[in-house]
Amino acid sequence: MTAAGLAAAGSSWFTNRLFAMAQEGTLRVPRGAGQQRWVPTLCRLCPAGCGIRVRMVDGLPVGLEGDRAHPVSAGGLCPAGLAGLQELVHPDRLRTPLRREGPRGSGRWTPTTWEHALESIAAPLRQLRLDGHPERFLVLERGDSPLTRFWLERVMRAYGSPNLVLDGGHEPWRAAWTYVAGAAHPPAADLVHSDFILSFGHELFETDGHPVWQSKVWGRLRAPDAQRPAVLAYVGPRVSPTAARADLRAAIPPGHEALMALGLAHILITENLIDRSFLERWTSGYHEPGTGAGISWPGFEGFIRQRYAPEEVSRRTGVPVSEIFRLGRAFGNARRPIAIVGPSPLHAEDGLAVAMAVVALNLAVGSVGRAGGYVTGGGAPFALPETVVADEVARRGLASPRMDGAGSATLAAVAQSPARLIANLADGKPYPAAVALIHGTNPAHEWAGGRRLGQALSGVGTVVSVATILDESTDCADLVLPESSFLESWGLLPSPSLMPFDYAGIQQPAVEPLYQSRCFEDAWFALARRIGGPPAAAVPAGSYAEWLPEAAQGLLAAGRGTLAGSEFQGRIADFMESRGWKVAGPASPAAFWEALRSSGAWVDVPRAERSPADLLGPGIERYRFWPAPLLAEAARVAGSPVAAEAIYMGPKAAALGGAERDDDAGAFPMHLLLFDTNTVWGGRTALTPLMLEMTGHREDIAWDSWLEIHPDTARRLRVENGDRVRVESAAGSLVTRARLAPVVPPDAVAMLRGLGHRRFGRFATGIGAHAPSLVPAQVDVWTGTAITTTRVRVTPAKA
Amino acid sequence: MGRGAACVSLVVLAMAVGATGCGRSIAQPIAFNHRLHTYNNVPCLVCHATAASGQGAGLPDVTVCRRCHEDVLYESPEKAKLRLASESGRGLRWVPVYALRPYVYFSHRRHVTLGRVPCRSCHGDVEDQVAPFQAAVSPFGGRSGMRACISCHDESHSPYAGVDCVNCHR
Amino acid sequence: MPRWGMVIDLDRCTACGACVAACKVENNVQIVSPEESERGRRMHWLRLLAEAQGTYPNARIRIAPNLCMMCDNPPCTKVCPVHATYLGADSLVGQIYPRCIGCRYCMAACPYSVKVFNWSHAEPPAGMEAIQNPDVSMRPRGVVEKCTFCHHRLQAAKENARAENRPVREADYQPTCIHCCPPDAMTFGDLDDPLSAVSQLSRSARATQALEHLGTEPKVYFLERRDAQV
Amino acid sequence: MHRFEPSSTQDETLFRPIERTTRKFYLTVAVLVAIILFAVIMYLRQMMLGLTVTGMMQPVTWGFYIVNFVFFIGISHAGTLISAILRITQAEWRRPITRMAEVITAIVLAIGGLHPIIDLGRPDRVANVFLYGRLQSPLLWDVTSISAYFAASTVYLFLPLIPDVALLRERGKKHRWLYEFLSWGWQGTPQQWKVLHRAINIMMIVVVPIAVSVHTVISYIFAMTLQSGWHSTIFGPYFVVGAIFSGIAALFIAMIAFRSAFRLQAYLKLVHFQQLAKLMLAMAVLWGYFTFCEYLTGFYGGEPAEMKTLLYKVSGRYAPLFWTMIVCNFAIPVALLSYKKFRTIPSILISSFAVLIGMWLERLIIVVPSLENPRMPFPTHIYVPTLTEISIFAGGLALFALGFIVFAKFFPIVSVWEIQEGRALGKAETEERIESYLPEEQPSHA
Repeated sequence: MTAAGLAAAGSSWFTNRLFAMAQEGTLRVPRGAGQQRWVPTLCRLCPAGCGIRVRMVDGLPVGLEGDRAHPVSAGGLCPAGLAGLQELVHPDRLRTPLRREGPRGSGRWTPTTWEHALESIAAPLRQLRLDGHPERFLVLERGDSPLTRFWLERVMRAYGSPNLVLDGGHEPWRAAWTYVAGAAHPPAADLVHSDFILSFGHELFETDGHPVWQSKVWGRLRAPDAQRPAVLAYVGPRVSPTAARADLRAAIPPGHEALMALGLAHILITENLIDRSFLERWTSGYHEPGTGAGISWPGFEGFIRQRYAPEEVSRRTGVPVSEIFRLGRAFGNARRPIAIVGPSPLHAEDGLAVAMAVVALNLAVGSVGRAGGYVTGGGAPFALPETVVADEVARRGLASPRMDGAGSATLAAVAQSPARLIANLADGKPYPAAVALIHGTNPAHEWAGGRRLGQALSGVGTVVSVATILDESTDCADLVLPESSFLESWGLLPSPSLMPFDYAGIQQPAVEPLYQSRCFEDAWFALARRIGGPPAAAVPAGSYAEWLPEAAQGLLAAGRGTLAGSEFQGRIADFMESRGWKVAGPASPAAFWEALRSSGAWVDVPRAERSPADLLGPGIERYRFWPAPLLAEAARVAGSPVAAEAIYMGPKAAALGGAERDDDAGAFPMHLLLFDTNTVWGGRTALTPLMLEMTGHREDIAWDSWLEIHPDTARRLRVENGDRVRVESAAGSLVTRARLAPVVPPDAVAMLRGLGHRRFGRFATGIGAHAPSLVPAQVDVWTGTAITTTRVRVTPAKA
Repeated sequence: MGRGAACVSLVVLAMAVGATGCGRSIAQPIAFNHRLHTYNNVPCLVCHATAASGQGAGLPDVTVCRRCHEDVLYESPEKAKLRLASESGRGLRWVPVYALRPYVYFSHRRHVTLGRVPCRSCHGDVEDQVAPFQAAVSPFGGRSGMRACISCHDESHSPYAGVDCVNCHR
Repeated sequence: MPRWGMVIDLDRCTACGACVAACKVENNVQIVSPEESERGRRMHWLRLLAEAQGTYPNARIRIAPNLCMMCDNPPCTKVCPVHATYLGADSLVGQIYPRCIGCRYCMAACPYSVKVFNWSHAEPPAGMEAIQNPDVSMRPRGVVEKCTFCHHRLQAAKENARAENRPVREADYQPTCIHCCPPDAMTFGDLDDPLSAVSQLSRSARATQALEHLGTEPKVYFLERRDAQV
Repeated sequence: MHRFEPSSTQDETLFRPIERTTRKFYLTVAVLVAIILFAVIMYLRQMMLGLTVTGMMQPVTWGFYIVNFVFFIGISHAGTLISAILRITQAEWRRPITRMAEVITAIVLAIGGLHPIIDLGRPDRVANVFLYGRLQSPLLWDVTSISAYFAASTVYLFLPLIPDVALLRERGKKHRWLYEFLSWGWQGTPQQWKVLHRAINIMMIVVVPIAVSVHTVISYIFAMTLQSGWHSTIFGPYFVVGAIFSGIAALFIAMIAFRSAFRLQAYLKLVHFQQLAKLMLAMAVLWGYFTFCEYLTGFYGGEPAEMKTLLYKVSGRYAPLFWTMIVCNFAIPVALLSYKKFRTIPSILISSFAVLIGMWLERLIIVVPSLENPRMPFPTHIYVPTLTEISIFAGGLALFALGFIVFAKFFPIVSVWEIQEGRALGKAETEERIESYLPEEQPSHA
């Protein structure tokens, strides 16, 4: 009988295991009555801030979709946004503040309390002010949210440090417009009214600008019932998803964007497709030569006619003359053409020259200050407290130069230059930092040469990182403060300045914070209060959430715009306003706030006529083809008067008189192009299983990075699709998967940026290869921007 | 021979038990008496509040009980438990007894409100029950789930009560 | 009874992959381990299929979403031995997971390769059980699954429509891929309603069906790209 | 017909292996059992972990299991069909062969029938096939015809066994109770002989259409889909021919094996082999013809998807396997068996092995490449079987061998009474028959 017992036990165990199949696939989450509600809020994974609705069932967030009522994203959402919930519940999110154990970078932490953590930051900061060195407080911030930036600037001003360094800007573009038009901000591209979009490496549909809005616009421009569907042309070396979608394409070698832009300008001029009246009335330096700052320049037209004949451009880019003509004519003949430029050319060598050339191209067709051209960027009229007056200590601190060298003697027009930060920190120039706070960005992973962040910060007394999850940069910190997920936080997001109209979206928590995390603003307020003195006085008494309604009153006070509703309501409102009526909105502040919360956004579409004057800075009447300040800068940087042409050709090319660049094709024969996908976003969103699985969903590559190689090149290298290849550059080397595809020129390879995390949660760590470590830390002399291009050698990796 | 048979039967029995994890008994927080409530004309929807509007019928929170039981005269051990539950703030942790397969889409609203199906026809004589359930039960008094659904759907002449699989399988 | 169908405008589609992500999230589609996905066990109810023609610099890449075509004459339902996949009353092809025996005949028979099989144990990633969609069951190991046009949404729509006793309207019911599409490249609705957007688009000159020569009568149409008028 | 008494004292060689057990026997059995146990363990593992332990993936959702299913069922045609044909045509040389042929069928059919279940993702739900089966599905046709074939062929194996069992009972050396039971009270009365012969005659007619149907519907599993390389009209006969082809090869190997193991040279003479070899040669040519038709039509039509798969087979990744198949299935048998003087036992053995390999490859080349070339631009992966699949295949083969050996341990592998009947009556009968073919002798006019 015992035998029988054993048999029984064994078999029942087996049957249990076997029938476990039938038990599988059941959720072990208790489900209630299935009561559901929707919370309208914003996705904050990228600066765009699309409107989303979180679906709450029985108090659990179980779904997330685009918010149809949002004035910009209108229901659209990118893959990363759709994975938002997975970020919320990521198992490795920080639960409490952490204090470092052992040496920096050891990755050993002990939990601590907020009070203790904040105090251990505030103490040295108080001391700094007592010592009269407030400028030694450095804050490195991505600065996605203008209101967050406002509070950072305000407190920093009160505290007395100029060192609020913002990451993730496109300095050359901003600088170019500052020089040409004297404007503080770059204008917005009014794509929706354009009928010909010429993109210089601008990944409209991936990660550049506001991809979802751009896709929405594209959808409208190519509506099935559109009489003349707008045309998209793409200039760039790689057949990116945007390029694959483009109707016209000019495949140029890397770094020849400026050349191609000016080559197209040549077609416009010779074919007389320029906007003559605009050039006459609104620009200077087109026909007539001139001098300024001791430098003389030719007329723009003469300059182009002389140097950028199609044959010449064709010879250097390899694009057939006929193609150049086709593209130039199509661009010039369009009713409202616009040329836009993306980050990748701007962050290459001579990024400023590219920006200048593209601006000039737009000026040539007069697509400035008019519908379908460049127009004033959007924002939102929030009610903000008046600026604080800096006390004596603060004033002295603010007077000192910035650590990244921006706005200093050189680079007068440059506002931010994070690329210089690491180098400057390392050799304590212009002065050492004492306290550093990093938030919203992961330089140790994302920047070229970022892996040297650790030793650069070694001299800094206290390093604080505010993050949702431990990453490479938190490894360099002494303290880590847990930031709430965007689905747990409050916020107000104005229209990013790249949008051609004003709107504001409201971000409200879908769930209470799951852990002891706080939204960054609250952490910042708490820190300011702990420091005491002027910083404490600069922040509101309550929490960030309590302050937001005040800010929102500005929208009501502005007396314009409407609350986002259904598209139908929107139309009614537009119609009535166009007839001088005002749709009665909520009158009382409280009511307005409630209405804003339920509708999710406020929007104001301008109806006033655009004018080129809109974009001109104070005291400037004309767009300058040859901005004297820039020429002066160029001269100062070069240390000797340079040829004016340099601002369109780049200093090096200008010095060579427009000849080929002498690329050292010896040791490293291949150009390396880095690209992003809307699933990885440079590494920021590559922490959820869904995004990692979708890394290369079009290429059938998951959980891995890849290197795109032209099939012919691959054949020469004896590399099969999917093989591991070793990529070596002057800066470093890595091994990744080869993808054979006819999407890159034979002498270039393209690699996905963003993977290869050394620490980023259990899913992402160790997945893929780290592309930025191939790129040496180089800085553009004119704009202080990081240069992310380099040359590499590719060889099959023997596994 | 006989022993062999015994062994076999034992094994089979063990397999059966192992396969169907039946026989686990359930302890409810309170010895709830359905009949008492229904006889005092407390309609089902008072406690199972979402039966008319939601997917699940919902189980009453202690606050629901207190609505009436604050001023009920007589004392009882169960009422003491109730008070304890509300005071400790733990509330009542009812154990659901009607376990639907996770791949079944069942909406009470559909049946109760739209289909006007009386609770009885699925839940049987729950309202006459004096003691809480001791074990998990399936609706229709234990008849195998789908066949019971189908038979009812077949009988009903409502155009909505189709037998298209995906109406209930999800 | 409406005949639900879809039109995908490849002229608008930017291949951003939002539909792919939305589908996986909405339908609790299993995210398999890196090793499994290396072995080709990745599970998508909707995925983008890319076809590259020509060579650099003139390579043309046609990227189109691939999902269950909801054929009116489905090759998969014919071969199912146990009535686990069938053409339902809503003229949608249903898949009944508790019935499926996992013979994968329907997968072999589907010319669009849209059916996916649960090769291994289905578990949400660590800590992500709570955010699974309660309206869609988790499929157990060993069964075939596929796009359902978010049928659970149709169920909800029907319920609400009946509560207001009116027929289901197009606006009530939309699969999630349609909803989240940034360029509005996907249109959904009743193909039998001559006035509906889908039926009109499906009759447009650019409209094609995948493998239409097979006579499977898909209810998903594609509008091919327009050439630039320059 | 006049009386005939099979005697239990003649033909000792046929009874010896049953009554005397050698060491070799136990050794072989042990090895085979080990292989089978390993396969069983691997299958239990698969049950617990799911089909992830196989090499199958999207879109190659069928692999070794289905290939072997088709292969084994194919072999099963050896038997019953062949012996039935030989009986019907009253080929006298059939007598020592039929038994083996029928055994093969019964065993391999059982093994083949298991494979679809092994292939299931949810073996625990196999009952659904019977509870909710859809007769519209080719899989159900298979279930039906295979079970019918299994029933028929077991009966057809058992009927001619009865008199031999009776002989064993008379010898009464071993397992008396077993033979008592199985001989069903056979006394060899004329009445019983009459019934037996009638039963056999009925069965041999019945079995043929069933056998043909089995492989036809198996081919329909593929032919009924729209997949390139599968959607073909001649698949039915093509599969049947292939099945008989591989069946004969298997039969040859069995014959040769037992001939040497049981020293049956006296019973299985070269002539038997040569007769059967002619049949195999015919099948080789027929198979070649069908293959030619199949691929030529596909190639000539040039439908893109069809073409993709076809080129993938003949010149792509599967080219080596494809051409090996052609050599094994056509070149080798035709070359070796065409000339009488080449039709020796070694060459027959070689070509039989070649054919078995070739036919297995054919099944593989039919199933996998079509799935690796879906019609949509679907990212394809290469199917590589895992240890689980391979070991289960090995287990299947081992089970086949084991079944055969065990059978031979209990029953004469050559039908004793039929041999003796041949001796006693065959000659006379045949003379009679031949007489009946010829014209009456005319009295000559002197």
